[in-house]
Amino acid sequence: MIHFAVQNSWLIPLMPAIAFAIIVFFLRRTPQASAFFSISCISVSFLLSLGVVAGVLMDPAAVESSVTWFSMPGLTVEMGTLIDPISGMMVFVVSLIALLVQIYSVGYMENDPGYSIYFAYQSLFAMSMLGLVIANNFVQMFVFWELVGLCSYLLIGFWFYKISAREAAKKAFVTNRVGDYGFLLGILFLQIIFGTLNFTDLAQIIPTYANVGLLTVIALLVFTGPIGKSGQFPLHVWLPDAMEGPTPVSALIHAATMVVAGVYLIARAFFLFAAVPTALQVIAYVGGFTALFAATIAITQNDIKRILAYSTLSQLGYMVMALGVGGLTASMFHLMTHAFFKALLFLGAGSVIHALQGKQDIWEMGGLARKMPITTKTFIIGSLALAGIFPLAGFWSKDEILLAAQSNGFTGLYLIGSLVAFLTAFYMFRLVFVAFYGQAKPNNDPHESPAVMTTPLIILGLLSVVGGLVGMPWLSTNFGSYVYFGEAHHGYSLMIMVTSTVIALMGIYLAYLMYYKKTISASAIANRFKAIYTLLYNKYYIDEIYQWGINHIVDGAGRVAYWIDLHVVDGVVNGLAKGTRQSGTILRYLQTGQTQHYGMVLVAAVVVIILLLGLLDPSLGISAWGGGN
Amino acid sequence: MDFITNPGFPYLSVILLTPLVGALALIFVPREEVWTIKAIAAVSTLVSLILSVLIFLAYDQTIGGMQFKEDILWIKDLGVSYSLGVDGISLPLLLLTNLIGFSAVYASWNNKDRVKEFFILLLILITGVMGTFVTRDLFIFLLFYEVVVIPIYIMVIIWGSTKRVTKEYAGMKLTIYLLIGSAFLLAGMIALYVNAYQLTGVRTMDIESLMLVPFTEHFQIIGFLLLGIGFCTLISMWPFHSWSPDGYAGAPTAVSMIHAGVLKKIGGYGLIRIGLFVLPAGAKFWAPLIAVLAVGNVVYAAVICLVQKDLKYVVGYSSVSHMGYVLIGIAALNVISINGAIAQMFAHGVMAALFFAMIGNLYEKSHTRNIPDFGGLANQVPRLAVGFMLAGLASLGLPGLASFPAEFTIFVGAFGVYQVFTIIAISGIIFTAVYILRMLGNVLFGPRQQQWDKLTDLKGPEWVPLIVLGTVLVTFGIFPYLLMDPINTGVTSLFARTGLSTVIGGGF
Amino acid sequence: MTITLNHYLLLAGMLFCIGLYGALAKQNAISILMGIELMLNACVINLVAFNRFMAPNHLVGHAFGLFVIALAAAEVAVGLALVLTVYRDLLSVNIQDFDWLKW
Amino acid sequence: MSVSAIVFWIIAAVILGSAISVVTAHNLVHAAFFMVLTFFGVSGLYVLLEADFLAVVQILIYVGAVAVLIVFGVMLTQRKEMAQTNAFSRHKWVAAFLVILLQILFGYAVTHTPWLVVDEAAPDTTVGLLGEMMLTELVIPFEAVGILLLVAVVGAIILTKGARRIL
Repeated sequence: MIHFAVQNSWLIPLMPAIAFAIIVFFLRRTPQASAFFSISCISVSFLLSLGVVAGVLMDPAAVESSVTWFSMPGLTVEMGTLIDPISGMMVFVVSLIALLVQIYSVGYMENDPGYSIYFAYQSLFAMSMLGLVIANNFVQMFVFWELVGLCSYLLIGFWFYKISAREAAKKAFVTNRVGDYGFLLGILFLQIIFGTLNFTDLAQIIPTYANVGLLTVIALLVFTGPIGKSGQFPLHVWLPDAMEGPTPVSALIHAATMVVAGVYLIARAFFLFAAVPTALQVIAYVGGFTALFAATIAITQNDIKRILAYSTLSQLGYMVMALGVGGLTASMFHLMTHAFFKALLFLGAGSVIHALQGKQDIWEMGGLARKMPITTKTFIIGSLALAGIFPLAGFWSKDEILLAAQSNGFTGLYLIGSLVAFLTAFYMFRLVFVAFYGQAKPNNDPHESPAVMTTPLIILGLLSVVGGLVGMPWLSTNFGSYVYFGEAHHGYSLMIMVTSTVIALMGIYLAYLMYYKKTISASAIANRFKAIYTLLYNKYYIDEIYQWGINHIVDGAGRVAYWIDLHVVDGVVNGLAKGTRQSGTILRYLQTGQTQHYGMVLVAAVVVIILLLGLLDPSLGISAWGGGN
Repeated sequence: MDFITNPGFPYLSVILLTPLVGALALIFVPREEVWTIKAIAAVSTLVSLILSVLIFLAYDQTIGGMQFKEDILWIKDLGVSYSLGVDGISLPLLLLTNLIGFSAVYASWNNKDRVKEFFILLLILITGVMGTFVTRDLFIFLLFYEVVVIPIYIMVIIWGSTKRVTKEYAGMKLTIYLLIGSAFLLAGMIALYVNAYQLTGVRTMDIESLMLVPFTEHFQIIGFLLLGIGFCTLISMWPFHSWSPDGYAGAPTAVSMIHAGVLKKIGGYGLIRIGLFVLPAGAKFWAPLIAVLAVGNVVYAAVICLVQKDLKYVVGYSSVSHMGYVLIGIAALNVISINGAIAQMFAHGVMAALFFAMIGNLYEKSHTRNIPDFGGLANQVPRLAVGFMLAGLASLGLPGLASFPAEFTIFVGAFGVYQVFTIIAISGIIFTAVYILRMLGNVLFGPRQQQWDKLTDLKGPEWVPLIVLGTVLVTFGIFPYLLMDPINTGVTSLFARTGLSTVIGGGF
Repeated sequence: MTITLNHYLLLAGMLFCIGLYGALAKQNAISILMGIELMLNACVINLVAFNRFMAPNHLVGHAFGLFVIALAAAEVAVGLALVLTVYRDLLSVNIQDFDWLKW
Repeated sequence: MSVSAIVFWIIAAVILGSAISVVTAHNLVHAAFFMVLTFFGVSGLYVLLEADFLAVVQILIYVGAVAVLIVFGVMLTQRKEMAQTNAFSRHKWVAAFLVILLQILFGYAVTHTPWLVVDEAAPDTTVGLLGEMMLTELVIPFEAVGILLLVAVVGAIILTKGARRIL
């Protein structure tokens, strides 16, 4: 079974693909059947992925297989599978979360007219994401990379009759495309220079390649893909808007799996980045900046999903930063734990939104703790995990990141990371205190969600508690023994552990004072720092700047080009036509209507032709006419 | 597949002439028998389609080269013969023509105006386009090309639609552009013919024989210029592109489909088979210029798409933009890029035809193509929306649909030769995403609008274009080797014969 | 001095040129017709002379001479009819008044 | 100088003189008569060339039919003083230049071409031979000429009478 799963890992993405096809073609009118079928298929994938994980744990050596997708002299594009600890971990996380989210969706999407097609999209997404993580080469990665982007587009715009959803979906796709542009260029460079896009082959060749400058360019180009997909600054703008989609979608795609594809890509291609320290530094600072940037925005937002979205951005920044400072293990570890608790938080938020018939503003909530005990408990577990409180999952992984930053000499980033930890704890508990413990609103009638929704919450809650233990530094064989680049190393620093926990607790305490006890007035602080508050509340006006750029620069270029097309290019064409007509108007006066003029022209022409033929070219000349035969 | 490789049976002639026979049969059908007329048109295109699919499958890739050859000497003194044959380059385009021809018949199913004449002209048009792809003779090539132009003019003038420009203007522009192009072609071909005669003493119009003639470099440069202007006009290279959006906007659905889908590809096909392989030195001389203009095509047309309000103009300019990729692939002059260019022609043909079929269907029912008039159509016409989405996603090069492998191959091929141009050209994928998604979003998504509740969704025969073309897009997207392998056999063997270097020149 | 083919040909050429001059330089439509008759006669002289000097026993030249004469008769009939028709409308036979074919 | 040569020169003088007079005469009727004289001269030339049937036909058709038709034409169109009816148009000098140029070219061509002249006697009578030829070898042109004449007749009638009044 384990051997079978490892050898035939292509079946893992295939199952949801079958589900997608069957639902689209046969089960569109039977919602229950499509949900059942979709969940069955993803369950099979999950079981197979368990087999894969077991196989990897037994033998961490990479297992690769591939078929040719198309080929020609000088270019061979393959589709294949590469199973090693990193992809094994990803397969497990993705199929697990996908399974839980699909189960949750049965309850959440109840009575939605697009129920069947929702599950079709979910299956398509699962297929694409699983295909992405087991990819053994860049093209396959790119193919599924784009496909998850498509699924994201479709699912953000799932309620397409909402203008906001439509715009958000478009924004997500286009922003990602900008990143993909760079990614594609990077792939092309690799193909041209090395003639292969296979990860294993490239890992062999690249360290021996001498032109570091070019390699840096390539690495940065490839990095633009993750900037788009994982919402790093400056292409982060799509992720908060993506919350227009159904909440389970946000949990699955925009928190736990798709957005970490960028991080995963960097990890997968770490051999490329490891060869160019400059690129790694850029990555580290971009990640660190994004983490801080998003966290500062999160503290002023009021929409429950947007807070979580900015939190996701911030955590993604964390992971990217971890990669940048060389902590591949830390990054992947955080990726996994983050998937657990962020999915949990989103599903919890979904449960709240479901209970409140679509309200998302945290100030319209309040007093949910008594009405929705399971949701509240799991949500708090998730928040604590995110804040990094011992011994929950987030604590271990965040600690690893901070340790990596500090021990590799990035003190600045270490400080930023600590600050972000503080902010994270603060905004999460701001959310918790306001939404769950605040004044209950009279016109709300919340009630606990059905079991089909709470069960995934409980499972994820458990994972958020214990999921981090696999990475405990004191274990002799832990997460880092499998997932690493170069050499595995085990180390820990009690100082960092203690400080980060203290910082997180401070954040929670501050939130407690401001939003539970209300001993510190939040609005007073907001008024005191009006300018900063407005800036943060409006997300640094990045969206407005981009919108202005699109409206004026891009569309402006379009208008200019169209003007040129109509008046210059077509102007020349129509001008030629007009010129032809006008020259006709003038030249027609040569037609005098006088037969004798025509006759004289005719005779003159005869004379000229005789002269030309007979005198200028003697070989065709008059003398040759003779004889008759 | 043994039965089809029977060498005696003239498959290509049957494929080529079945629509023509259909057209002749239609002459004798009374004009009131609308159903019979449509049935005859559908059956004759279906026969061609089935046969061309069989040929596509039966083509022996291990042997490669021209297969299913037929030769009948026609004009002995000029060396013209009715010689047919397909290789890896023309095979996909033949299939494409028949796919689109068949779909076009169904896309015109609701046509009520002069049905008989319409289908007669349509069938002649399909024959003409097909003829250019299956012939091995330069003269016959030009003959079929000229056959194409006239039906198009008549169809645009009679069945076209007047929006920004009148249909008369559109038809005239289209026709005159095509004729100017063909005038250059004629000049170039005569030059080729005469020069080959002077060099070898044999009068021949056979393309493969002409490939072996040792033209001087000087002549090649001039000859390629003439042919290049002709073909590049046809493929709508900047600045010879302005016929394309106006023409498509004015033309009836079926003509737009065939025109954008296949006719344009005659330009690329000719550029490769005649321009590139007969006059390699000329191609090498002019390639950088083509590359520059191709980049212009891609970016310029894509940017223009952003501000278009008419659905057909968006797709019209978008096809100009996509042809830029084909051109840059051709200009890069290596096996990979040319494989990609041909695959892109195929993929774009299917996608553009699907787009026009869907737009035509929508226009027929709503009588407008103005994007701001629409909104939320996915509420009322979900099947039509699926068609739009499929075409749109193919247009922006989504993996899993046929255009991705093609574009990727072009990029790989071109990138080694023209780094900067290719980098600029690839930025087209961003603009494409913007305008396609903007269009799809504004038309299909958003709040339900009461005024469109009366629209009926695709049903009955209207399904056919979506099913046929959609299936092709998905099949060749998931299994690109089905398309890439035959193309590769054709291109590689031709490269081997002309002695062009097959490797991509590394700039590093 | 014997009369050779060249003499006939030169004579016919001169007659032709005189007729042509009449056709090109006269105002009156009828005199143009006369010029054309002279040109046709010159042609027939050529035909007959060639026949006489180059193939005396095969009378194709004569036969074509006859055809030309028949043609000339037809031409003059139709030509005069045209002139008369135009004359009825314009009350003129001045060829310079017949300019309906101008722009 | 043989007799035939003398006759040739005389006839040539008559033809050219009268032809020039056709063009230069001021009176259209005089021009028509000079044309008749030219036709007679040409007929004489045919006799010299031993084309007896053609000589007769020339007189019959040209003098008998064409010239008469033309005179009728003159009578039907010229109702005023006849003295200045045959004027030149404005561009007579251009025409003269062109015609002289053409004549020079003719002369050059004629004199510089080595004609393949055979020295054979002509048949005594040509009528029989011509008749046979017309009905065998040249039957199709012959019929065509017949049709042409018919068409010309119908055309002339329609032109002069007007189509509507006839049909």
